[in-house]
Amino acid sequence: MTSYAYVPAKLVKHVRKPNSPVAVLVYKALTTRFFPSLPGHFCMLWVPGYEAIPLSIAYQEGAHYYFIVKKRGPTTTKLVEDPPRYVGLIGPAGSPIPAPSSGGKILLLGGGVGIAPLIYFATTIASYVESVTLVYGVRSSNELVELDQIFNVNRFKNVELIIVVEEVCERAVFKGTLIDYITVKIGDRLEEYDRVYASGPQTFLCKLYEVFNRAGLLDRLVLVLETYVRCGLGFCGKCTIPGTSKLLCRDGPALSAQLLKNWFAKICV
Amino acid sequence: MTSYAYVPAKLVKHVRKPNSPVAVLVYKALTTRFFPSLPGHFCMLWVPGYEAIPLSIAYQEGAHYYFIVKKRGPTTTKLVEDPPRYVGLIGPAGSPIPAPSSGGKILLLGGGVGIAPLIYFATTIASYVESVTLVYGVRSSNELVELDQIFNVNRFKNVELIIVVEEVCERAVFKGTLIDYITVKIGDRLEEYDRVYASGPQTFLCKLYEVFNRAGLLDRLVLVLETYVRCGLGFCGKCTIPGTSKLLCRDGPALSAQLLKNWFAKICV
Amino acid sequence: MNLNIDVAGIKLEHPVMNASGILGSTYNDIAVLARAGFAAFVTKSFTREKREGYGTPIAVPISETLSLLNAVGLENPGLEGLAELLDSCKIFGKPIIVSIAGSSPEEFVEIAVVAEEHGATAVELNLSCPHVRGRGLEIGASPSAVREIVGIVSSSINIPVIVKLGLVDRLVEVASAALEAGARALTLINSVKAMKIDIYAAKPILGNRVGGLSGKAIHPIAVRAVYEVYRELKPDIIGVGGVFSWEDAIELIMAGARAVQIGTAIIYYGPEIVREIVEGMKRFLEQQGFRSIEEIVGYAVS
Amino acid sequence: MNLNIDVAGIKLEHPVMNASGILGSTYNDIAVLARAGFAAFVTKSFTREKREGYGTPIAVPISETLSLLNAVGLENPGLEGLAELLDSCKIFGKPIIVSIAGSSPEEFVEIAVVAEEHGATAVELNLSCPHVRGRGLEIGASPSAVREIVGIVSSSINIPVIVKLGLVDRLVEVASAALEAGARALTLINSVKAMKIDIYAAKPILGNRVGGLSGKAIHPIAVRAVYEVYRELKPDIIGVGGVFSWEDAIELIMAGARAVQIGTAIIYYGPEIVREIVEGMKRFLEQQGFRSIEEIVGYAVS
Ligand SMILES: Cc1cc2nc3c(=O)[nH]c(=O)nc-3n(C[C@H](O)[C@H](O)[C@H](O)COP(=O)(O)OP(=O)(O)OC[C@H]3O[C@@H](n4cnc5c(N)ncnc54)[C@H](O)[C@@H]3O)c2cc1C
Ligand SMILES: Cc1cc2nc3c(=O)[nH]c(=O)nc-3n(C[C@H](O)[C@H](O)[C@H](O)COP(=O)(O)OP(=O)(O)OC[C@H]3O[C@@H](n4cnc5c(N)ncnc54)[C@H](O)[C@@H]3O)c2cc1C
Ligand SMILES: Cc1cc2nc3c(=O)[nH]c(=O)nc-3n(C[C@H](O)[C@H](O)[C@H](O)COP(=O)(O)O)c2cc1C
Ligand SMILES: Cc1cc2nc3c(=O)[nH]c(=O)nc-3n(C[C@H](O)[C@H](O)[C@H](O)COP(=O)(O)O)c2cc1C
Ligand code: FES
Ligand code: FES
Repeated sequence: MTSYAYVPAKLVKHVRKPNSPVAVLVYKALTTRFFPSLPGHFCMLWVPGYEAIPLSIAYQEGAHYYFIVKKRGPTTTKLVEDPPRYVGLIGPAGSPIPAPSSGGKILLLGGGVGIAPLIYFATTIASYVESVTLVYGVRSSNELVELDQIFNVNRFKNVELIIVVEEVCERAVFKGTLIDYITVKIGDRLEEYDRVYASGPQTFLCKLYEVFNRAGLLDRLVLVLETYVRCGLGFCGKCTIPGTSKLLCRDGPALSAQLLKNWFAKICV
Repeated sequence: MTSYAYVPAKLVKHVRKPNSPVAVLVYKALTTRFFPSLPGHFCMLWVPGYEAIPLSIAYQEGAHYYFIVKKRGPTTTKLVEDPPRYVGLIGPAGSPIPAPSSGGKILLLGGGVGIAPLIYFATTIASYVESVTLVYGVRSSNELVELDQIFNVNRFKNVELIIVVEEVCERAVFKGTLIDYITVKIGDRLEEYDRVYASGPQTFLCKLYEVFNRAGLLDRLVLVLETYVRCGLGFCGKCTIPGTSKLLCRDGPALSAQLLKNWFAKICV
Repeated sequence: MNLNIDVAGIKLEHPVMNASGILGSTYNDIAVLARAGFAAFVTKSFTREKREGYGTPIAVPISETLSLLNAVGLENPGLEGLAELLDSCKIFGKPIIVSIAGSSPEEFVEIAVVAEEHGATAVELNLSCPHVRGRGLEIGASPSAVREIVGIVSSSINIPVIVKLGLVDRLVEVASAALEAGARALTLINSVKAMKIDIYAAKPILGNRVGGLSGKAIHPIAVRAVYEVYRELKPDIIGVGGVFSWEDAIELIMAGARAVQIGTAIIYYGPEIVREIVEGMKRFLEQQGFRSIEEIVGYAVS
Repeated sequence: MNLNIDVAGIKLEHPVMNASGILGSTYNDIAVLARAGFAAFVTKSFTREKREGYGTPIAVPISETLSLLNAVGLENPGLEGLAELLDSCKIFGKPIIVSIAGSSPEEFVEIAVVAEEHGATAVELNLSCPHVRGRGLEIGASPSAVREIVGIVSSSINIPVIVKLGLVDRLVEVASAALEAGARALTLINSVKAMKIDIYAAKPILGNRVGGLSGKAIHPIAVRAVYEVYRELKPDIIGVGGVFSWEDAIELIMAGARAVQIGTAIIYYGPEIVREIVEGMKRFLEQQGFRSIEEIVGYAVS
């Protein structure tokens, strides 16, 4: 049983590298009736004077909601460059990412701001799984969010953060795309991971589906999808996940790849 | 912070001696959102087709509300003679009877259906006070409610039930009025009681006030009053306790006798 | 015990349908409703032309009262989309009611005709949208405007015409005009014009500023509207407004409704809530010794 | 930081008064309000003759939405009682506003004159009672009826005339008529016509069956009414409807109200709630860098 709420919130942190298209924002609820979230939940973040847009909750600590935003159009540009002192949060939207039922080795693959829900997810499952490998891929170094510093992901001994950048970058462990990383660095060892979760650009998710399909491992893969989201509350029907009868804002954004056969056929091929 | 509710309820028990003007009714809430009560709380009991009247909650056990009703006019007559299968309860009205802060010997004096709140009160304080003497006075034996059987007040070792009836009656320990009982049986030993609570007809409460005033013991006495109650929710102003600025349905019905000097002057003299 | 009932001549396996605007825009929406077990489907309100709707947010939850404020702006795919939707939804084999929000009698007729051609079971004329100028409440407040539109639509199609009204001063009069002009049933009520302001941003939150209040908050208002219209006119009524539980549904039916629609409860509890409501109603009827829904229609009205 | 504000020319130490019908019938009621710290007192609506009101229950809590349904029936002690009440309440030294519910222009005038003679600070004409025939909403729905009553009362007394309106189709028009006829301020809004049925008893619960819905449920409706009237006419407004917290009060003020009244919150939380609301407003203004209530009146209106 969801219990949606509207939460007025105040900017308490804004982290952005010079000229970066990406920023981390922390907003604090201004009411004690703020909503709790689980990893995978997103919210409609209303920028007064602009619109309300879907943003993954990258972390929540009490009344503090963390977001990672990338410039795309007017609302995200405003958020990245000059985040408003006050916003409104409508949520929690969507369903939690299905957690691994038992221990095991978990691989998380986040491309760009797609990393957001996986950060929250990593910190939540770390306590009971064997290991979490969090691979974070970006195009260029100025898009890189310092996950260690901001989200303190290194506080967990069993969480390994691997940074993958397409351009040359000293912070990176690997130069290339996430798919390159999987091909080169993991290769046949995909099977070693009990569950794999991926979030990022659609082309990346499509390729990953192919890789897992070929390897016969679709049952281990969960994809965090994006669709156009309008109401975020499950009534407008805009966010239907192609090839399925699921609403992203209610049943998603994370779905098992096994359910995405028709999605793959419609979207990726 | 009160949280009023409307609770539809169903008759589950109706105890009445042949031709008795008094009946015990037990109604069970038909919703899980029923309100909790404390001794002293009353509710507006709505009899469909009749009116809503104030009735003390004589006991509450989960969803079960106990009432003791005496015939007076149309609504109480209906309740005593042919209680409706379904009623509505609006409450909790009023404030709890102020409980004795520590142990000690407690005397409860209930006249007629005025006994109702004291039953609930006795069963609540029994666990932490030294002793409870519950004196229950009625005019004639057919008005007598079997407190032992229905409310199981004898389950507490430190609660003594004393029945006082004006007419001859084999169940009675004493023949006379409650005031007679106090004069004859307690007399100078009033002081032995750390707190005294009384509920019943106004003339009885007036006399008791006089007795305690004369004895210089007003600070030990709490009276459970009655006024005309219309809304039961603290907005209509009908239930002002004469000589005070209290609303019975919010601040009452139990008040320390010390606050009732003007009430006494206005009502009793 | 079954919960069969008919309203406006439409046979329903039980009295619960979705309210217009909640999951009635796409084939997938209807599929979701069908899977959940609704007895009939009501589409989002259609206009002749495709409409984009208002800027976001289009809805703001008001959780303290289990309510919602919305201003979607009658977003819909227009006539073409309607035909497609109806064609594709035939496979569900259940009644489908097309909601129409025209701005002129002609537009209402045009859409109603397409609805009928493509197999709609009935049309519901939305004469009560609280936040789209010229398509809603102004029309529904005027007995003569209602008479005109309902009259012309009723004489243009053979499927039942249902008229959806909102909170207006002369509700009984308007209802009476609709019935005289040929409405087979009334849907009561639409959301109520309202607003929420964020005091920190110092702005109305909805993209459209003003919207419609729905959910638990308006339930007692809906009960009153149904009761009053039923008492005076005894028409077929579909009750809507704040139905969150089977008790709420029974309350509307005892006030005079033959069927109910649920909107905001779908948002808060998910479409599956319909089962709980239907099961609860069934249990209640059995326990109280009633033999059908029919028996309790208007049961509390005197 | 003080919260001084004036409305209809009445100086208030802070913007919070009680709503008519909540503790405004007796000297003791006013004493309770004074002790709690209200800035001004509004009486129960008075009629010329004493009225007994409806049978009980006269109010039913709807706890799920922090709301209340009431039908008191304009119970009041009539003109004589009014004079006595006003005389005795002078000692509180605060503005006292007499609410009037007449059934004819003459009755309104007669009561207003007595109110003025006995020292009332202002009168509030209740043109919006949702459940007493001939004394309320029918009047308040008609611009011409409003113009007539407000005009004659305004020309008969010198103290300010405030007009209390409810949810009506042509709210802005009616508001405009009231102001043109001499109203110094508008109180928006009254409770909304509604009903609750007990499904086991199969009967409406209120003695009068139909009543007025107040409390949290109607707050977004009140905000919208205030916003709309303020945007069009910029009059002095007293906002009322579902104020339970300082946030709710600020919301109505940002929508255009200069003062607020609280009714149902007094019932749920006790009269002491006024302090919390006033303290919260003060804190908010300070934290946000405002220097007075005045600065935020209509701040969210554009
Ligand atoms: C579940 C979900 C979670 C998301 N999480 C994040 C996140 O954590 N960080 C982040 O930076 N972005 C996230 N996004 C994407 C983000 O919502 C869009 O970038 C944003 O809506 C663009 O708005 P705009 O006004 O800046 O650009 P616009 O000019 O409105 O649009 C630019 C492009 O963004 C996409 N877009 C626009 N509106 C939406 C919408 N309502 N829903 C989905 N896509 C849209 C379209 O592809 C469009 O062409 C998420 C999207 C979804 C659906
Ligand atoms: C706080 C409180 C608790 C009460 N608890 C009990 C109880 O546990 N058991 C019980 O039998 N009675 C109780 N009463 C009294 C009971 O409310 C009245 O007997 C009842 O209202 C009479 O209603 P009627 O329709 O039968 O009679 P009516 O014909 O309406 O009245 C008969 C007499 O009862 C009194 N009365 C009537 N209405 C009210 C009212 N609304 N409030 C107070 N007195 C009224 C008047 O003196 C009246 O003359 C209580 C009253 C109060 C105020
Ligand atoms: C998000 C949303 C969109 C709506 N869109 C429409 C619509 O297009 N046409 C219509 O007649 N009613 C519309 N309504 C009103 C509902 O059909 C219904 O009358 C109202 O919400 C009250 O029911 P509820 O309290 O169960 O939600 C909409 C309501 C909501 C919440
Ligand atoms: C019990 C009760 C009695 C009322 N009586 C009156 C009245 O006599 N005159 C009037 O103008 N409004 C009356 N009202 C309406 C209130 O003044 C107010 O407009 C309404 O309750 C909305 O405010 P709230 O939500 O804060 O209660 C009454 C409201 C309640 C709850
Ligand atoms: S965005 Fe998912 S249903 Fe509206
Ligand atoms: S009965 Fe106590 S205030 Fe109405």
